[in-house]
Amino acid sequence: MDITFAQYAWFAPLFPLAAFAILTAMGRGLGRAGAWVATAASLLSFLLSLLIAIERLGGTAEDYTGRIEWLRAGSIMLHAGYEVTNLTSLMLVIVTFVALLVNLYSIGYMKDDERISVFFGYVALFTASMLGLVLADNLLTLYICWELVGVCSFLLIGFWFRKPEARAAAKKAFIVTRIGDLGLLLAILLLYWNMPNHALDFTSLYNVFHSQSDTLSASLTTLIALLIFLGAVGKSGQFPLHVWLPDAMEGPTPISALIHAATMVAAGVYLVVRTFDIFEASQAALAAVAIVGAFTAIFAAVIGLAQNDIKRVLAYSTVSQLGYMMLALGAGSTAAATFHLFTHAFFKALLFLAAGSVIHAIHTQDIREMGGLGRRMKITAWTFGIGALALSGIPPFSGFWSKDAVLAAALDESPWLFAVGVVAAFFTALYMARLFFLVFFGAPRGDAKAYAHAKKSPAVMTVPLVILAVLALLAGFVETPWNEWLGSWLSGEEEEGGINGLVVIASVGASLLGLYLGWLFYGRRSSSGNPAAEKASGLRRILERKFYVDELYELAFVRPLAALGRGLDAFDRVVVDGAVRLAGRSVQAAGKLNTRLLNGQIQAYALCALLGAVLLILAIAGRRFW
Amino acid sequence: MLEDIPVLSILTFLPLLGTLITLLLPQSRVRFIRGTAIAFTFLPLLLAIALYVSYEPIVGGGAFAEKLTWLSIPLNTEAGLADKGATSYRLLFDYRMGVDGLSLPLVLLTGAVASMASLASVYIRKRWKLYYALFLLLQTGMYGVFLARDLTLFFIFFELTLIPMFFLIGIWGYFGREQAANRFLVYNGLGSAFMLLAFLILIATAGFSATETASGTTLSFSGSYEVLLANLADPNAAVNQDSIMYLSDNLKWTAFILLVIAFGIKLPIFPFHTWMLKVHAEAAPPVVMIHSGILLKMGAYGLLRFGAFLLPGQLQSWAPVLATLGVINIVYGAILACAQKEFKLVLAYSSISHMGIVLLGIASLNEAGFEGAVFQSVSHGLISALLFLIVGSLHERAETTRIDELGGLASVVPFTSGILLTAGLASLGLPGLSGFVGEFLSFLGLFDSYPWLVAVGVLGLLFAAVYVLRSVLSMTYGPLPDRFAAIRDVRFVEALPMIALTALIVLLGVYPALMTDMMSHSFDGLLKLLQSKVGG
Amino acid sequence: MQALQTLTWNDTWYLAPEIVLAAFTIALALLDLSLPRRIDRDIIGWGAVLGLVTAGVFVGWHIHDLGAWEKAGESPFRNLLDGSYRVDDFGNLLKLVFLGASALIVLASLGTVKKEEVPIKGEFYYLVLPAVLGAMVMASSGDLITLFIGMELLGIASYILVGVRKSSGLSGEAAFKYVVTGGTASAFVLYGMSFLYGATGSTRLSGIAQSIGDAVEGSKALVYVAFFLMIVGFALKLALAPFHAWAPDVYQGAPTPVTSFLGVVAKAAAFAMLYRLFVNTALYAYADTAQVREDLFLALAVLAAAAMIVGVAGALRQQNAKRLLALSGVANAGILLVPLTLDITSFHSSLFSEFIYYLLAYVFMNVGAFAVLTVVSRETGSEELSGFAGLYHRAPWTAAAMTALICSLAGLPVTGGFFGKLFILFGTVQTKQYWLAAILLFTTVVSYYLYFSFIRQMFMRSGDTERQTKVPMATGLVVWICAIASVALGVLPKPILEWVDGLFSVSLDFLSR
Amino acid sequence: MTMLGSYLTLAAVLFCLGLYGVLTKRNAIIVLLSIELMLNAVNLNLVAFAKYGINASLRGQVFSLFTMTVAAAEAAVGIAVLISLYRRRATVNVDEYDELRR
Repeated sequence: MDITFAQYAWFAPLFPLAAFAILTAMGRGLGRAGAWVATAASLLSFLLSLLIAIERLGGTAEDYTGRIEWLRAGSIMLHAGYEVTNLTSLMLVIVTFVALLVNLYSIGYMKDDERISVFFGYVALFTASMLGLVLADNLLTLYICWELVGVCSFLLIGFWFRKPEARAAAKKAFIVTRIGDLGLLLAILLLYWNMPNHALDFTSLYNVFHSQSDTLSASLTTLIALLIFLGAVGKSGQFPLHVWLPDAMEGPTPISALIHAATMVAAGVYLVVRTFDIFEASQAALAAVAIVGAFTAIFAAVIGLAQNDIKRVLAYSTVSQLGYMMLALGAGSTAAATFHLFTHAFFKALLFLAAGSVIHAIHTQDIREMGGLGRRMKITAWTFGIGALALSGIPPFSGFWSKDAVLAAALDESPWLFAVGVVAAFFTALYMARLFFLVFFGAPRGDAKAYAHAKKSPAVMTVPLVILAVLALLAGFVETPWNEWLGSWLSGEEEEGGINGLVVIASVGASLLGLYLGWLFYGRRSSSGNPAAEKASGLRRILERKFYVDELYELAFVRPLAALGRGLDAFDRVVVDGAVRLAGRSVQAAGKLNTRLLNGQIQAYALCALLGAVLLILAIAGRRFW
Repeated sequence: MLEDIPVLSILTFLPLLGTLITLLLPQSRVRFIRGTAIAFTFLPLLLAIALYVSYEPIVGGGAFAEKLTWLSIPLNTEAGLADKGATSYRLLFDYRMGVDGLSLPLVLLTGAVASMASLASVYIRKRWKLYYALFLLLQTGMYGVFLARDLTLFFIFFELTLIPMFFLIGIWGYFGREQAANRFLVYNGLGSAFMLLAFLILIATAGFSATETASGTTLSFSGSYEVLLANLADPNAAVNQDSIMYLSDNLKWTAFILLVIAFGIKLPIFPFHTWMLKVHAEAAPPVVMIHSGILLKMGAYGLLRFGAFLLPGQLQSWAPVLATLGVINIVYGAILACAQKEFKLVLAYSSISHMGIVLLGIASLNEAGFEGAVFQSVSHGLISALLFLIVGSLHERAETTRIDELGGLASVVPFTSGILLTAGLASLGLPGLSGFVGEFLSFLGLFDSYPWLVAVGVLGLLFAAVYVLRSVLSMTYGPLPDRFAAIRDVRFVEALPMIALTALIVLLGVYPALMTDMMSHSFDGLLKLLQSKVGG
Repeated sequence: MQALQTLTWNDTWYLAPEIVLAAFTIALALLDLSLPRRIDRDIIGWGAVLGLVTAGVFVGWHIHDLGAWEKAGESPFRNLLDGSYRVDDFGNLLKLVFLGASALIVLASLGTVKKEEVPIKGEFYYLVLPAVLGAMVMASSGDLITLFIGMELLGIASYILVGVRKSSGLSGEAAFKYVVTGGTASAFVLYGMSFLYGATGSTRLSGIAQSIGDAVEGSKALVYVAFFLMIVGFALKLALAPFHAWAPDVYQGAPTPVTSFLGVVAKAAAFAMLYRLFVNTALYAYADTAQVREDLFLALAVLAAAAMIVGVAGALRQQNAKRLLALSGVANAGILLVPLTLDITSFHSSLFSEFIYYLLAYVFMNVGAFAVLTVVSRETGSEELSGFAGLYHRAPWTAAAMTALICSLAGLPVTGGFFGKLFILFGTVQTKQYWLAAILLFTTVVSYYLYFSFIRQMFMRSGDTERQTKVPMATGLVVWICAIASVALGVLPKPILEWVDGLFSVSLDFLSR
Repeated sequence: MTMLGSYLTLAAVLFCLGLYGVLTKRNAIIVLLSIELMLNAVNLNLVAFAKYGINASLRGQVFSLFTMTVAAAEAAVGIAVLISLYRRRATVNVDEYDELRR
């Protein structure tokens, strides 16, 4: 099949970039028209992505690579390039699709904000960078876009800059993810000097690592893999760098949907998938990925149980689901991870947008102040419910299929990982049930006036919800145990299907149990709040404080660093600058001494001169004997 | 066309002409004076751009070279040389100018930053005539430093930057300006003393050459960079022979360490950095733009041009030391920047941190590192110029730049805040902006030989994120104190340089080949020397 | 025994500059006495300038003649009185410096010396002439006796000049201190000379040169004693540290033009004598004297270093501009001494070029700075540094000129001070005296701070008054001559050095035959 | 001890006495006289060398004549300066001549 669209893939990021440029240049003058510019750009990108994906659906298209020389320093050549493979085309579609929907949604959601054009500019820049990240054909280009998406995330988290919380969250997001970024940077440096021909592109990585040739020693490979994984940990909010992601919910909700649920946070997973050849060459690295993923999955799910902010619950859910993806990767299944990424993008975006719809209606994020909204906002409630079911892994919603794939992969690797996954699934269902029932069922608990004013969201917001709900329902069918289309399309190999009864029963059972318990606690007697939690208040406090991870970091890193800063500052002032001043003063003091000697007494002068002469002669003469 | 005229000299001395014209204008015609000054600042920039366009990177560099015998000082031959047939014995200080891939980026940087600073000089509120005269004089010095190809000429230009700078700091600065000016003078004077001693040692040994002509032997000491380079590389030259001109290893080391200290003060290398804190904090914004944007780079340039090219063996042995110093600079500066409450001091320490990266690049001894060092110099020049431009703008409006006093400025000065954020992001090495490229190349270069140092140095990037965000966000984000509610955003004259500098930063970040292509082949000779040292 | 050579009529031609000065002195003295009181004594000052210029013309003529003779193959110097007095390029060049500097000083003082301060203005003007005459004799002597006479002529005339402000107690005190120091210094020099005579049996420099080798062999101690005593004497005269303490007092007490004269001409003359004594006695010529030479020159180098350090350090806290310049003079004397202490090797024998170039630069910067100081102190009535405050506003052009002079003093490019120092530094590096180079450089750096205190005052402080400072024409002229010359020397040192190199010859002018 | 040695010793003693006087005496006139003493030591030296030196000649004696003359002139100027100063300060105590300082 001819390649027609793939070679123009680089236009995909260019559209939103142009939109960003226009929005930035025109500034606020553009007003709400800017929103449409950005939306149009994302539509164009989506269409192009769709064409590229369709072109590749046949499965026969060659991978297409295009690159330019980005920088040359003598013998060192660094390229910027893009590559179109099945995986990238899939990611292109996901990203552009969610971006398009979020753009649409935001037109409604942000319409009253005076900085709406700035918002859309940022979103456009984000879309561009994310597409660049997806398309990148080498690690350096990927890294550049990787950082850019981080910055956009930072900008959007801090979009409501007047709020001190938003400021703190933005800062935290940037700095914490940067820790991971530096790992990735070091990995790139290591690869650069150790790869043959200093190649950084994925094709060469595949060739070197896949062939099991001993170009790089085992320990080096492990080190590189772990450093790359560090990058992924930071971006994808894995333990122990997960702390930024829940705080990032200070940003506008569409952003949470786009960046902190569907696309950017998944970039970590995508990175590991793209460099999976390196991981496969190192068992230790894979094990680390699996363990971190599994731990994060259950850890975040547990925390999610006790959060009262609707978006924070979803954020912890995201962390937990990303942990699932990592778990799948650690278990060696890129297909399961990608699949879960794919479905998660839809249902989590859906959940966030629906939550946004709620927040938009009653202007609070605290679920304790909600309740009974199902009656006022039918579409929102229904779509949210679909998303929740998908997330909980109830068949036939998409989440079921992908979670199933992940758990199956985990079972292949180790029963322990599987067990952790199942328990996490239970908690997932539990907190989603809690969330759903507390928000949409029961009697309104919060401000009655706000409840009365709560109205249906406009069509521009609900249409995306519906579209996403449909996808959340259906997207799972691209890869079922009977038809492993996605996996084979991605890997280019036919994969053997097969259903594992244990996995299905365990996961569905756990999820149903979770939902039931959730209904038991929150659905049936919703008016009285959350009685179950009251019983275990000690545990609850720990959960509400998120296992005191933030406090621990404050104690372990932030304060010592601040103390070190103050200490060094004092050192700089007292010792370094002090030495300078001392030198200056001593010269001045010498001058003063000299001045003091000039007391006006001519005879003292003469005596001084005579002493000098004697000393001089002694020195010159003494030199001969010395 | 450019080859036919002494373009480098015109470039260098145009601002001087501007100085003279400015001095002749009546004091009261402020607008006229300002216009003249700005014109004479932009003209060299245009020339520099023309130079860039027509510059062809060739092996060896030295394009557009100009050479005039300036001083040919006769030395007495009676104590024996006359008997040995020397017909002429001279000390030559030539007027030599040249440009290569190492100096051209810095010349362009000078043009860009100086032009923007000239526009930013709207912040100057008194004694315009003297200000602009000195400002232009300073430019001549800076261009000269980057273009001179004779050690003495270089030194003269180097010192020529000192005097106007002393005035500019001392007259138009803030409260502690005089102390800052004194510090500047004594510290930099000290640096130039070290440098001159090293230069003289080199001239008196490696600068010696004897040429046989029909009329007899001509002996000469020359400060010419090319002559020194050729002599040092030539095993048969007197400097490498057992003669009175022999440059022993001890002497080489002396010269090298002197140069490191001399340029280290300028750069500045820890612990010689305290002087520049004062300058950053006390001088007027356009002056700091020049200072932080260009003058610090003279240290990097000198270290490369003279430390590396003339004494590669020493550089090679000392690479670990330099790399360690660089890492210390990076981390030390970054941590201290995190602890500051005054934004200007944050920027000052951040400069220290960034200049550490330049050191890393130099210590890496490969092309990536060298180009990274130059790139980082240029990029930091642009970024810090931009940041200080913003500092000036904010200081004019809010009358403070303390980060614990400011807050929420993005509501009242959104444009400035946006630029500030961009500059901050560039400063913390965000890809897509110029700061990243220099850092990446330097780290890349050094990683080959000292991966562990890079691993530590990378921490600096993390701290960079901390201090940039901490200061920028607490100034622009958050609630707005009432007393700043009436502040208005920038005027056009301020916005123009801000936009221009931002555009340059983005341009270099997106397509660094614009600059790296210029530098190709400039380091070939040095690399060859370094390699031969490894082989032999 | 050779026949006694007496003065001939022929010799008067060679002595023309000296005779002119003597004649002008007498004539002006008589004129001063005969003129009625009401007539301004500036006319005597103009007369003095005329005398100095006339003498200078004759010196120039001699230089030209000597050059012509050299071309013609004759010896390019003349010995008068059997070598007691030499007319050679060394002497002539220095004489030009003396005369030029004195002319500038007198010119600068015209119109700035207040009648209330110096009631005997005429005397002040015509006493400069014998002082210069003494300096010229020192530069031209070929004999210890004439050297001594010249030294005393200069000394005695300047004692009076220092005390010429009769009404001021300070002036008298300065004069007394100068007399005591000068007398003691003379005694030391003379005592040393007597031993030198004793060791070699000759007072003629050429004679000493011939027999110094034997003398060292015979009684090394005597030679050592002789030279060290002379070194002490000269160190006192030159105010090298730690023999410098008198200088600030005397400089402060003396009228500013006289201070300028002491700082420039008297110092240069002492240097001339040092060169004559240390180089002409041919310590270089013999292997036997190598050790003596090494020791002596090391002693001088140490003195030079000490002078540079102490001069600069001492001036740091100085608030009085004159004392500051006096201490700067101490440091500069150290610098001027450096070339003399350097080895003469086959690759380095340009010590005289180095010396005279820096001397020239020093003359201009010092005379110029003192001229500005005269203007300022006349305006503000104070010789403190703070008198310079706000000078930029009161007299921008003078402030600009002063800046150039300060740059030259500080050794910043592109000025004569810079190039002179550079040239000297190159000499030290060539002879591998790195420690001396380092001290020179670092004291220079510290001196930036020192000299820039003038600039701080002029540009960064505001003065008590905004009134425009009136600069007398003659003084302004001198200031500008000095400033322009200071810059010109830095930009184009070549012509002068070419000229000096063409004229001067180590073997013919330095080493007596 | 040879004659020369004796004379030189005597001169040295004289010189040191003079120097001592210059350094310690409070009376300005005595200080000036002490300088004369030092110059006289020189004269003694010169004459001794002229008579007993290695290359005995008249030169030393001629030199000493000049020295004496000049010393006289110097002393005269010195005293004149001192008198002028005395008129202002009404003291000849050297210690009190310290208005010029610092």
